[in-house]
Amino acid sequence: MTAATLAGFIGSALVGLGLYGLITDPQPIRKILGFNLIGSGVFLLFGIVARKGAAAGFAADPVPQAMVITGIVVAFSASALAIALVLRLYEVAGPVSLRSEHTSNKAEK
Amino acid sequence: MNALGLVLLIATPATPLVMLALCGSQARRDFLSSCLWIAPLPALGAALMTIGGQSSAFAAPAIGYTLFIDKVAGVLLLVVAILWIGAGLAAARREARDVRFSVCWMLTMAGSFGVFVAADLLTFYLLYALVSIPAFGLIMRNGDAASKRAAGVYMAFTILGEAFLLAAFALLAAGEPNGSLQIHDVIAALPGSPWRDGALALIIASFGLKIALVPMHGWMPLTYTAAPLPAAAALSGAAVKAGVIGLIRFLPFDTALPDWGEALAAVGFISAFYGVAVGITQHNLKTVLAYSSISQMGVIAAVMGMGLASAIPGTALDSAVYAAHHVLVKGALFLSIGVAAVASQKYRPLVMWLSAIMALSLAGLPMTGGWLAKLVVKAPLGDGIAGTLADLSAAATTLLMLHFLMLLARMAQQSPQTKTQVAIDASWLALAISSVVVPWLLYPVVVGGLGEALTASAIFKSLWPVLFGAALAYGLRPWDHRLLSVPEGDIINLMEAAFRASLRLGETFERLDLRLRQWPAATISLGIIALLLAAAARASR
Amino acid sequence: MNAAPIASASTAGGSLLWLAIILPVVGILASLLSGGRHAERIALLLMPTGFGIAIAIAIFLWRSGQPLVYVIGGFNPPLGIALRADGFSAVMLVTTALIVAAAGFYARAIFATPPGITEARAPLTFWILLQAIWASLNLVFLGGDLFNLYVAIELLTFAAVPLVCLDSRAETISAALRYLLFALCGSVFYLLGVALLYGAYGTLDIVLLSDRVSSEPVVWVAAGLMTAGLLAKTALFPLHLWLPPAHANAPAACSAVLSALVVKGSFFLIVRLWFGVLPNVPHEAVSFILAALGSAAILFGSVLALQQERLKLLIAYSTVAQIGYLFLMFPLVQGPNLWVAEAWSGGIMQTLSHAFAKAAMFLAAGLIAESLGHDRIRDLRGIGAVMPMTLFAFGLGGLSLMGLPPSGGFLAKWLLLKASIEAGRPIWGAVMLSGGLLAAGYLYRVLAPALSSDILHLKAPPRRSREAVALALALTAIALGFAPKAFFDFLQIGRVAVAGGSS
Amino acid sequence: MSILQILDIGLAGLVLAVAAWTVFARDAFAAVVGFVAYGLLLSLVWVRLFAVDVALTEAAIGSGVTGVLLIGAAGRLRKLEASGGDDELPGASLRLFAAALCIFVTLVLAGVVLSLPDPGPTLAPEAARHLAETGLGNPITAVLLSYRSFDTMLEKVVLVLAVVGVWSLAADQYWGGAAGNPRGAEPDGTRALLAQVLPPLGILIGIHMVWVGADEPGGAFQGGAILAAMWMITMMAGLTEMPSIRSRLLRLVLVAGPAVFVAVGVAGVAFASGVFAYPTGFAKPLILFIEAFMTLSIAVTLPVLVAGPPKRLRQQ
Repeated sequence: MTAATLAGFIGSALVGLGLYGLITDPQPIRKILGFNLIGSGVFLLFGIVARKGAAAGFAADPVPQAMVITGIVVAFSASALAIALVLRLYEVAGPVSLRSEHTSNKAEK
Repeated sequence: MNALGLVLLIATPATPLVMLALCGSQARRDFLSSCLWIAPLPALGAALMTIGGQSSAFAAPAIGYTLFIDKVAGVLLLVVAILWIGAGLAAARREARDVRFSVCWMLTMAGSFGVFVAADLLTFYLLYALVSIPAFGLIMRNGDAASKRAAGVYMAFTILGEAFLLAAFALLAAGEPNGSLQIHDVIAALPGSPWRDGALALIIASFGLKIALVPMHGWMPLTYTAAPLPAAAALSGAAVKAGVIGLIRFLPFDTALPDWGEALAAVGFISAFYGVAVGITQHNLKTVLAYSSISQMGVIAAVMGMGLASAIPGTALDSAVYAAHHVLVKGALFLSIGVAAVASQKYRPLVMWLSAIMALSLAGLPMTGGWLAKLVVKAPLGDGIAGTLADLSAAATTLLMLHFLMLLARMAQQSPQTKTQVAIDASWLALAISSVVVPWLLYPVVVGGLGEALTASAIFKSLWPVLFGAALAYGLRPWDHRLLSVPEGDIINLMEAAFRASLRLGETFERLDLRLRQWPAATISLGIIALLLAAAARASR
Repeated sequence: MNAAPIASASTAGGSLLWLAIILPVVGILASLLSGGRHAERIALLLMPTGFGIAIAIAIFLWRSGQPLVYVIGGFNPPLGIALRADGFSAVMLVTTALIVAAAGFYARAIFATPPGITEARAPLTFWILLQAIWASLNLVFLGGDLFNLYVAIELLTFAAVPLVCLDSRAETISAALRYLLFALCGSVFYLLGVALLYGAYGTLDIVLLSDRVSSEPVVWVAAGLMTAGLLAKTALFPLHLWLPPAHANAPAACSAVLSALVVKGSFFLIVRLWFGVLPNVPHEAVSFILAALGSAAILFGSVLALQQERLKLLIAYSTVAQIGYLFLMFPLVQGPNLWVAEAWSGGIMQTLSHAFAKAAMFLAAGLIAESLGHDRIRDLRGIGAVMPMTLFAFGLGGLSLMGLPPSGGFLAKWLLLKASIEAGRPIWGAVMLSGGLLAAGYLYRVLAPALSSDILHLKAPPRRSREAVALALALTAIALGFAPKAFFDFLQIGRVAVAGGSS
Repeated sequence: MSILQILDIGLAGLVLAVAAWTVFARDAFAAVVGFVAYGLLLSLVWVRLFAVDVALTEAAIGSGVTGVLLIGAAGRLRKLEASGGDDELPGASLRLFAAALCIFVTLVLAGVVLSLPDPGPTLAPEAARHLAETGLGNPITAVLLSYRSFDTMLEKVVLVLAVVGVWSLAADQYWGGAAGNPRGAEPDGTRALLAQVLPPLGILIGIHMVWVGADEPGGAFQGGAILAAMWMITMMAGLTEMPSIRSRLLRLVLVAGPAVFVAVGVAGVAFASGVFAYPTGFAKPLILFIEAFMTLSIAVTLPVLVAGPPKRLRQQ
């Protein structure tokens, strides 16, 4: 089993794990963790794609690697925005989870 | 085709719209009320030219809107335009103070003229929507609970009819191999179309709804009862004819379709008798006239059905002439109610006599316009069972009209003595007189000489249904107050109840929605949809 | 199969494509840097320019009849990135420019920096993010590379989310958070598919991919993931959890842009995916699922719109329903059949007319809410008499939603209905018709009382210019109903013939 | 089975175990700590994939800066959580169903990933062929700043939007203020010492990373992240503080990266073959020029995002 194949397994498993966390974890911050786990799993898949594309003297295809770097920065920005929202929500409304619908359909201004 | 004809053709539906646009600003509100009776003039002109032998067509290929006018449309357009002028004069004084009313009036009028001259499916659909939907504002005019209810019911039926019609048109268009949307082309292709039956069913359903064939008739009594008199006159006389021209245009009369034709005729006759049966239990004059409209429209449907069943030539024109008679008479009769209510002692006999002539004209009393109309549809109806049923329906109509006249007389006697309102008087008088005269002017031009119809035996033949109906009315007099009291709109009450019950479904949906919008449910759905789509991509090979 | 020649070199007018993206990007940076009132000025200054660029792109496209292409940096795909514009992109560019400008003009009254303050939070955020939505949508419509498009949808999400909670109420922040998290789920699914496609074919360029892909497991999985991810961002039923609270509670100008445009961005990419990247992969069953979900959306969204007691929630649920219509085009746009062009035009027409109509309705609802201090439907009796222009705009928008003529909504429905019959799948046509009936129902709930003669008192009358903006958008939705044949020819430019059933 | 393979499998097991910890841990704070460890382990996996640039980025941003962000948030949330909340897990059957779904997704993905061709299609030869034009030695930097520079520029705009989005969550009265603790609020000996020793070193490393990034692993992202970390350390120690969000300088630095990028890109129309193209022979210096500004922007953007919206009015 090559490192790339193994990374493929890890990547797939991370997506599954992250998805589970995203679905079941009631706290928003844990959902953000779940999202990051899925994200890193996806990046790993890019990684093995890059590794399988080793050619022309490069140990890995540089294009997917560059995409991962871009992706990591985007994922960080997303986490930062999400965290800021969570913290602001706690400030304004106290502890809340996304599980319960925060506003009912009939809520009036 | 000449330039004048073309201009008049375009102006027919466009004038009300252009005038409305010109009246956009508040300052010209007064002008708007006079527009109500000025706007129909181009339509009148176009109709007269067409009846005089001139037919016109217009196409704006860039946006795909096309118009044309032929004799069939001309006949109807002529009387419809006269009615809009008369009703417009009647409305101009009182109702037109309300801007919303005037706007709706003008829009309905534009649509009412437009459906007669639309040449392609999309133009027809647009103008049909125009004659149907803004009428909501006319019915709502009084603003009380009854008119709100009536307007709501009307809207529900109208929108349903629009949906049926859109489906029908899509089927028609799909059945035309060359992609033409001209009514002429799609109807020529209809008998051979794979979607023929679906298209015919939907055409009959949507236009049948408009002319209130049983069991889609419930909205009509509600609507006419709730609307102000001029509006009721315009709607019952003119707007309803959108359904008639629809059936005329979209039924393929050149091909014999016995099944469809006989089915339509059956529904027509059922409506004709049902309208009378329920009508004689009513005590509101407007409601009685509404049920009479259901009955009359049923007769027209029967005529078209018989024509369709055996591809009788001339059915379209015959039905148009029959319908044309109903336009003016029904419109004028609605206005009679208002006139009789305020007529002074001096005028009351005039009002009653004219109303009686018009009412019995509907029943086909010899030498009236209705008699001519019934002569015209003799050909499609034939002498068989349909002919007999038609005669019986004339008798039934006599019964209903006598009921109406009795109620009218009673109301006129009971009403307090006030001065007459001149505006109503004049427009009503003009309308009433034209309802008597116009058929006589129209008949020789459109149909031809009267010849054998004027023999004594022929006249007697048309007289017996009226006599029979009168005898029936006399016989039924003792039961006048013991007849079942049917609520106006009869089965509409059941429909409303069913509709309200169906609204409870919404709460179920709401609960389900709340569940689906829980976070875990939504994310699981996301995963499942992804897998499902992948599986579907696999299965699509 | 692939009728359109593969263009990988920049064409005449190609430079307009990058300009359409860079211009608002420059606006974003300049607005943040100069801050305060300058942000508003910069945004309002750039909007006409951007509109001009969009029109210029359309003109070039119309003249050449071929998609416009621009290769960035001179590196041809697959190594580099290309921008491409076809008929669909061009009309979306113009629509976006118009609606963004309308929302901006409308919002000047609310998001003006108050006098005496050099800079305020909500205005600065609004003006920057409005430009950001514009930039990212332009990129979505023009991007020719799937990873570049990933960046585009992320930009779009980042621009849209904070707009939801500009007023800092707990419910809007909660709505924004849901929106962000769910949209992020969607993007990560999309990115997963992108990784798989690159692994299988070594390129992410749409045109190159369309030549290389074949129907095999990796494509099925990638397509499933990407489509689902984009559906999450489009809020197609049952993935609509975030839409009603977000769209109903955001400031009206933001709701208008979100409902009219932002959800269309991801929808556009689903169309790109199936008709641009995967035209040679049969997808009847996929189309069936999409159309079935769309039908469920129409039914659910409409019935729930009927249940709402607040006007803006009603409009938001109506968006859920109207999104459903967009997906009815999928089963009809396959194979070399005659009706394909009709269904394609119908689908695009629905996208455009809903954008204009919905934007108009949200802006009108915003005016009503501002003038009354609430948007409870049962207390709107008589609003027609006091705010006739606003209600007229709302009603015209509703006319288009119901699919009544003359309106873009009618034309869209007509084309799709006809195509559904010709394709022998009248079921989708029936769904459309019943959706129209339900739409009439929920709009009647608003319009009938609004038109009643009750007396209503306004807290403050609306500003004429803002009413005019809503009306102009509504009139555009109506004007689409008069679209000439040439317009539909234009929509076909660059459409790729799609494999699939000939039934 | 070689030692390396055993190590690989061990590493894989560890990564998955720590990932599972972050999902299943009872306490959110513990989960977040687990996530930071997970990020570091993941960078080892990246090294094993011969993706050193990615490994550096993952360590610096994916684990490092994200870790600081999450730990800070989890800490604050823990303080607030005492007041209660409805954080109950969904029902067991739903969790079971979710687990089954996730396992299925994993299996499908694994199956598909294994079916990918090996050696797979690649753009490496293409990238190598054009490398000379750019004058760079590191192909990843070439992809990021030349072949697909458009993506990178837009991603910088994503960062700017994230800043705007985070700031937009400020309370209105603090607009114009600053985030974080004021200077000297928390005097702490060890931290202060660390904050004085580390930064000069870190700045050197950061700049070096950008400089060598042209030819070797490293680049603006990694260098910028290290510089950001240095600034954050000095802030935590109370030696420096967040400037006001209205500071012209702060904003200038925030937009400098993307602005210079756009400017050079658009200049390509006049001086090179097109937008985002570099004039022949000037590619490398221009790329380094852009990277310098990008590094600066990243070094400031990351701490600004970590610090969150302004929460106090800055004392002038």
